[in-house]
Amino acid sequence: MNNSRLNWKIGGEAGYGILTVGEIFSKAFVKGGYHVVAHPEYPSLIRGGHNTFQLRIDAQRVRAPILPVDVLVALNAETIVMDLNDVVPGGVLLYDAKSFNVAPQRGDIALCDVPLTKLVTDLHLPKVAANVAAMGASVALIGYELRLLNAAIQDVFGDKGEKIVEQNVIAAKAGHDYVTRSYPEPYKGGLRPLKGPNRMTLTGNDAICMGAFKAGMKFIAIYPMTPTHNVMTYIAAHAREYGVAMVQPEDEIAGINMAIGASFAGARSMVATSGGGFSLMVEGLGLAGATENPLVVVDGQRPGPSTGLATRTAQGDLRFCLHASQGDFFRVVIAPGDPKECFFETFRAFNLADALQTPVLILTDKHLGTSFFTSEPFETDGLNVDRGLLLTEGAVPADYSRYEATSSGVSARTVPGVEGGMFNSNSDEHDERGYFSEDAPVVAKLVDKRCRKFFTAATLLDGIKYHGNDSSGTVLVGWGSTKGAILDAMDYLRANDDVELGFLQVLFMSPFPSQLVKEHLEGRQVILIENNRGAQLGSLIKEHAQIRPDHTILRYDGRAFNADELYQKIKEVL
Amino acid sequence: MNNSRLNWKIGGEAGYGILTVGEIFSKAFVKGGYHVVAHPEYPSLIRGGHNTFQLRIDAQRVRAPILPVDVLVALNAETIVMDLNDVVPGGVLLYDAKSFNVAPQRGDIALCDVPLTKLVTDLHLPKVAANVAAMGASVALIGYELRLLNAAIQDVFGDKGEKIVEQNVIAAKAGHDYVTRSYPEPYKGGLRPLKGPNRMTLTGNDAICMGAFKAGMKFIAIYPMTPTHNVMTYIAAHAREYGVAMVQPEDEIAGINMAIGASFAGARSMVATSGGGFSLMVEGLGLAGATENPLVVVDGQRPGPSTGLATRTAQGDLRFCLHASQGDFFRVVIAPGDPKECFFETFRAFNLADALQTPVLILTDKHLGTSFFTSEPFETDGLNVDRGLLLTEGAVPADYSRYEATSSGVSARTVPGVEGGMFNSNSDEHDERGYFSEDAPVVAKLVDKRCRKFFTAATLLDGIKYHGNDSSGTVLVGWGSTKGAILDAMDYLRANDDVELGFLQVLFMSPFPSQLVKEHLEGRQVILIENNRGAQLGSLIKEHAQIRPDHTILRYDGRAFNADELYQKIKEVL
Amino acid sequence: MGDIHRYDVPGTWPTWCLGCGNFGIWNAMKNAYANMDLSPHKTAIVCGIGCSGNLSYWINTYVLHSLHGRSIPVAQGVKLANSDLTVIVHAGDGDTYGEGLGHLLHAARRNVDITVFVHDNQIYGLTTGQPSPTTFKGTKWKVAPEGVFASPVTPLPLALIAGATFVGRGFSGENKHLIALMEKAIRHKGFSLVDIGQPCVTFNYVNTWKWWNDHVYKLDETKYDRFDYELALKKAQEAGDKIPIGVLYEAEAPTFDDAYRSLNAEALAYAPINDIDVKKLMARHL
Amino acid sequence: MGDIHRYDVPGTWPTWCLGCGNFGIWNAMKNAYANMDLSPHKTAIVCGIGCSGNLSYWINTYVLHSLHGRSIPVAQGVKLANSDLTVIVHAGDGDTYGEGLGHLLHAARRNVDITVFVHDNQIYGLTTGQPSPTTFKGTKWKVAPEGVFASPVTPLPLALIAGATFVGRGFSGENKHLIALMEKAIRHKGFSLVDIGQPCVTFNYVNTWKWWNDHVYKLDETKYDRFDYELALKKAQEAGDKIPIGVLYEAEAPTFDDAYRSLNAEALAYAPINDIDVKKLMARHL
Ligand SMILES: Cc1ncc(C[n+]2csc(CCOP(=O)(O)OP(=O)(O)O)c2C)c(N)n1
Ligand SMILES: Cc1ncc(C[n+]2csc(CCOP(=O)(O)OP(=O)(O)O)c2C)c(N)n1
Ligand code: SF4
Ligand code: SF4
Ligand SMILES: [Mg+2]
Ligand SMILES: [Mg+2]
Repeated sequence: MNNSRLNWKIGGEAGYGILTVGEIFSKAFVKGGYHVVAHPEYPSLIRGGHNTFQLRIDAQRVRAPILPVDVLVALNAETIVMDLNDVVPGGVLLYDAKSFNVAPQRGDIALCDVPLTKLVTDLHLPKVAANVAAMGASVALIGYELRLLNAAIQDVFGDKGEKIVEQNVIAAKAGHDYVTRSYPEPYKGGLRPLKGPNRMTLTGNDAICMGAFKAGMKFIAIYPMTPTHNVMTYIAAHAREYGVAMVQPEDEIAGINMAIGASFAGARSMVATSGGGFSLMVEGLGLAGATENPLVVVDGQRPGPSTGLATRTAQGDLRFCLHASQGDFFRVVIAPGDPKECFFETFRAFNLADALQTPVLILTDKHLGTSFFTSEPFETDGLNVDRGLLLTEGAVPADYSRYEATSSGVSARTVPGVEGGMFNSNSDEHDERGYFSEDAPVVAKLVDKRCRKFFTAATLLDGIKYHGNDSSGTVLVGWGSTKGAILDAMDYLRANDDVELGFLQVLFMSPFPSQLVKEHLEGRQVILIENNRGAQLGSLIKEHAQIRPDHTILRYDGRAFNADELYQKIKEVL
Repeated sequence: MNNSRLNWKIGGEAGYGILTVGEIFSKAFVKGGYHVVAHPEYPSLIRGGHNTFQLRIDAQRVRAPILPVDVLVALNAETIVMDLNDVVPGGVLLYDAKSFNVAPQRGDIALCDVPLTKLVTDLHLPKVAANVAAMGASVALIGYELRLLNAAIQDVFGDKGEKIVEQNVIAAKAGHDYVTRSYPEPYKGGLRPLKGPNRMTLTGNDAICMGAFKAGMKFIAIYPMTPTHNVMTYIAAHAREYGVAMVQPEDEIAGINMAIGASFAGARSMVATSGGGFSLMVEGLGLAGATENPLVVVDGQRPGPSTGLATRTAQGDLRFCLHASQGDFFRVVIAPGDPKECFFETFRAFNLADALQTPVLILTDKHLGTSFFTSEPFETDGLNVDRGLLLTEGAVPADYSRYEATSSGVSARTVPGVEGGMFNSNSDEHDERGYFSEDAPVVAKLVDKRCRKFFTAATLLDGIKYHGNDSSGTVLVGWGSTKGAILDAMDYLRANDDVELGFLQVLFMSPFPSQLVKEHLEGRQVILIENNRGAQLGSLIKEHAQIRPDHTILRYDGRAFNADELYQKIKEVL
Repeated sequence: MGDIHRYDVPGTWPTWCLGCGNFGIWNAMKNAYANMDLSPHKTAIVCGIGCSGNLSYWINTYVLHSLHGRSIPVAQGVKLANSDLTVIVHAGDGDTYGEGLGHLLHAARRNVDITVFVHDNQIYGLTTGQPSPTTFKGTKWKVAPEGVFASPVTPLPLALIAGATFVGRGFSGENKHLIALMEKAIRHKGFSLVDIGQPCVTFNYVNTWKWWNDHVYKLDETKYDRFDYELALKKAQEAGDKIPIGVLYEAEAPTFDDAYRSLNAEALAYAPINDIDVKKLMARHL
Repeated sequence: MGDIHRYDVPGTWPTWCLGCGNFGIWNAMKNAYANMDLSPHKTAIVCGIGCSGNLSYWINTYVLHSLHGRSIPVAQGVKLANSDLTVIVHAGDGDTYGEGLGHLLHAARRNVDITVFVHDNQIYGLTTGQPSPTTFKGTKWKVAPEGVFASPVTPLPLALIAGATFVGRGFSGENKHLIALMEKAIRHKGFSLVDIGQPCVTFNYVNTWKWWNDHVYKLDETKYDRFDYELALKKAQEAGDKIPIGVLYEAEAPTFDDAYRSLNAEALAYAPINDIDVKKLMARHL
């Protein structure tokens, strides 16, 4: 009998390419028709810290990590110390016993000793190639096919030239052949390639970048900050191809203000940062709101307060994003839950920013932004760019008023260069033409105009997604990156306990879908699941839908929920 | 029969000392035993704009402005154009008919034409002295006593030398004598000095400064921003006397970070700003929260979003202050409602900052911060400085851990200079000693530690004040500077309609007094009153007490509520 | 030479104090625009918050009235998105040398083709008279009764060190000179900083009209070599009794916006975005 | 000379990459402290966020591990509140010359008596290798595949123009020289900036150990007049082939903190606050 799933983890010192190894290994299984969820964990240190990459492989769709692991690959002693307990009884530790002097203290697992370093140095390959040898060894141990690993190596190292690819292929083979010889029995009968559709392996941040390119983003300012540093790398790699200006500003304040300038000048524009950088953007956010310049802002959350845990995950910025900056004005806040939503919602974010002429925030986090998931290619055919009320040359009416107090709250915009469309995009309170005004009725009128966008937005959007059983007595509620763990936990409940729950995913935090949330939650047992301490979505539900969750499952130690852990926690309160 | 109240307003061009005139005139009546409420209105322009100063004088305690006015003093034509409709039928316009060519279009009021400019220029006084002549004229018109005006002139101009005082006294006399001769009948029989206690005339910001001095604030960083510019002036005037370092930093970011440094070093420290400047302080706020350094932050609200209306009033920053900065951490947010509360709550803010080792925000606004009110001198005898768990030299235990996870969430602090107390005041997540840590259980423990301060704080505070009828079926609810208008409106209801309402004033927005709010509001008709568009306190009540206000009275045109207007609005919904 | 009234905003007049140095800057600016026949709709002004920034209300063009201290980043964004525009900043000394000093120097080192006019009244005008970064050391003010403790920022040498390719100083009272200077600054391709002496008659009792008139002198264009960096750095440091006005420095250098412009044939703002293909991106993830 | 182990944090060892220039700075710093016999508890280090800032974990003293770019304001606050302390900043080039450039120059013009050590690796280390403000123009990086478009910030001349009273440059690889330089900088009364060449062996492929060794030369203390401002400004601008290390400039000037200290006999942090009388303030409002 073949196996149809496997949980694999590799650990080693920082700086030894664990992330690249993980990416290659993920691709090798996606190429073989599997779904994967893969996430790196590493401290905010360049070297010396303990880095791991964990990969869940399954023939069925899976969306979140789980524990325990079947196979642990230890590239250093620390991995044995820290991660050995994560191995399932009957699982395997793959390690190079001679390389480090910590003896694995588990009698209930198999030991697969492979002289990784020797294998590669004997072949005159650099020592770091031991990582790749470990992948080859893993492939053999799992009974998978080496050619798929080689194909993944080609994909990831192709840009670096044939020589590099070749060396890595040799290293992989060395590991593979050693295990085939020494441990001929594959773990649990082996994992064979499946006939599956072609799927992508990508992170949430990759998908955001693709969505932005598709939407015609032309300007992006990013000051480096984990976990959006990979947005920078991705955009940079494709900036020329897509004709996009990416600027690394001197600070986040400059970044958002540049983006507002670019938007005012007519380019779709964006910034991406994390909480600390977003803190610095708060004044600019208000500027965009007051002047009604479209803008897309990505906040990749990580644990706060303050610098906190730079390379870990959290959902602690929700309320902050909803209320950042002085005075009342409307903003859109979207929380995608997987790469597909990252792509489509980012695309939509640009349309909404133009349609509503106000900032649109996309809330992600380290887990969603930097973990790898599988996804079918995105269907882009129906996606239409809509720039909203944007007047072009010749279309400007004679009595043009930029800030006309329309019933939708949105008024027609011009951009510099358009004849007859001149106006003052004014951060001071102003009249309908943009000229400053302190007249009480005018002030109230313009405040109302801008706030009416809330209702206009609400008509454009549903704001929620409902998954699973429509009529279950208990409903789970969550947002953003916990979506994967929640859906997987529901799969466990269905499979193991024959319990079919419902899950209300809140996608839009502003405009908050109060009515829909109320309808879905009222009269049911509500279990709130969040990756923060403040139960921030819970507070929104209390505020807008007058409903108190019956149970709250929170995790706030910098880690994402494991699907199996969440499953257990849900069972405890059911 | 004497009159016991009067509503007086003066209008003129900016830059002609309307504010000083208003201050003098207010003092003249406080010296005569009256209560006053006086507020300036002016646009965000240095000159050329229309400035007014409105003064409500009453033998009874009054707390908010009202309309209409009894006496309007027009120093320029614009005042006649803009403010004449504010005069009550039977009221008086005092003006210099020859100075400007706008004819007052009201048949139902008395005209008191005084050649103000001629009077002062004939006496070889500078033209601006016409303002003071107008005050003298007003005193005569009202039938008040010139000596009290002279005493007020002495108070305000005393610092500038005897000559200035004398000139102003002469100008006042000229106006006074002219009116006594030409219009011998005082308006409504005249307003005579009363025998009342000695009261102070002061703004909310003055009271905040006094509270800070009393609390031993030693460091304050302020970047100029209306409406806290007068905090700067006040502190500067007394910095030497109280041994306080006031720094004008290069920007608000530097300001809050300097204050955090000063606090870390052991000085009680503070920053004051408005919404735009506070936006820039958001990252620093999180730093104080994460490192647990005490800090007092004053946000003087003005209408947003963005630059908005620099010199007008609003209560639009409540939610922003509650949620500013990434991640979950506890802060205190206090909203005083009158100068007395400004004083005592600022004093308490410093004690709370030390007791809880976290930022304490004081929310005021332009109306409370810059209008003049009367108040009995503050009773300071019972006020004790409490620096909380601050370890001094010799008291540091051998195994000292700065961030010990105590049950209160507060742990003992040392400051540089104290032997054996060294620690890392760390914005990175850390263990109990302050050393960085990414260990999951340690992270959760420290997050919990900091968040426990919420409960500790809640036990220290009531968080609300209840005014008026305990058992009325209808209860008003509000916060901050609307307190005055609400209490005055209740007086009107009592006097005119024999209706005795209750008023729940929410003083602490964090920790929010959920239980008390619930107890006071449940089962009653709730009327929410706020000076913003978003009904932000309303949203807190919905979130924390699950109660939806039955009626909402909001004003968001940059002006404070008039007591009479609010009275009418309450009657409409009763 | 174009019509100066093209730049009028009908029915408005500046609210500055009578005698304020901003009037001279406003007048010079409209004249410089007219001389260059700039199309109002192809010009964008970005201004900060202050008496200075209020100028944007009385000039008929595209304007972004931004934030205190942030006009230079905004202006860079405008220029990068549409390099066909003439982009000009009007901001105060508090704005540019206090809150925004970092932005100024970073824009200079990028050599973005924008022109920054600083209304340098050596005071915070709109907030009623606090010392600014260019206020002289030792002078006393209501909020600094002990006198200002810090040395003033010297913007021109800082900008030169940072890499600005056009550096000049003007004076509101030398209007004709200022018009010509503004024209040159706008025409210069690259980052231009012009610091303009602007008496604040209401709050600055030190740097009055008389003070300025007593201190400024014009650089002799026929003798002064504005392409000499060493000389410029020296001249820019001249303070004390005599303060030079005119173009202190000019150099040719590649601009940041041109580097980006090379990515696209047309300005970014005009690039078609209706049907962008991301299938090739997706293919890389298969 | 004190004991260098006073400054150890038991049971810890830096997590920097093997061969990182930060080790040399860390070592020099502990030696300088020991030479001066600084009391750990009377010293406060404020650091930014970056590989550089992590140094604060491995030195036993009072530390405020602050924000990226904000260590200089924090340090000024510490010094103003307690001028009895020795206050030292350790921060990166991104930190000090990017996010925090304005703060650096404003602190310099105030001449606050703090010492700023910049670990200048010409790269953003902790965020894995983006160009920093001191990265050379034209060099290519993963996030700048077309090459860096802007000229680098030149911190030393900027600091000199701004009014810093002590300006120096060191190199992690010249450890003895660096120890002496650090001592001088700390002893100097007034604002000191020391830019320290610090190879980042993991990300900066341009400014390697070899590059630094090939480029630096020591100023000859016996000949170079460090009190000559003109000369210092020239030396500070030297880039290209030869980069001077040592004290470039030193001057005596009143400090900002002394001006404030004059308000109080004792440091603000020690002023008694138990029974402050505000009745006299209230009386003014009667
Ligand atoms: C972030 C922020 N801080 C403070 C202010 C308040 N503010 C408005 S104008 C101004 C000073 C203006 O001085 P300057 O830039 O020199 O311009 P001027 O009025 O002198 O022309 C300040 C501090 C603000 N609008 N925004
Ligand atoms: C406001 C903010 N923006 C961005 C970051 C992310 N960040 C952390 S370290 C760093 C760069 C560090 O570069 P540098 O200052 O040169 O220090 P190095 O690591 O090279 O020593 C950045 C951008 C942050 N922590 N805070
Ligand atoms: S305050 Fe000064 S700068 Fe502002 S308008 Fe008046 S004179 Fe001009
Ligand atoms: S990344 Fe560079 S600066 Fe950071 S520790 Fe490694 S070598 Fe040092
Ligand atoms: Mg100014
Ligand atoms: Mg660096």
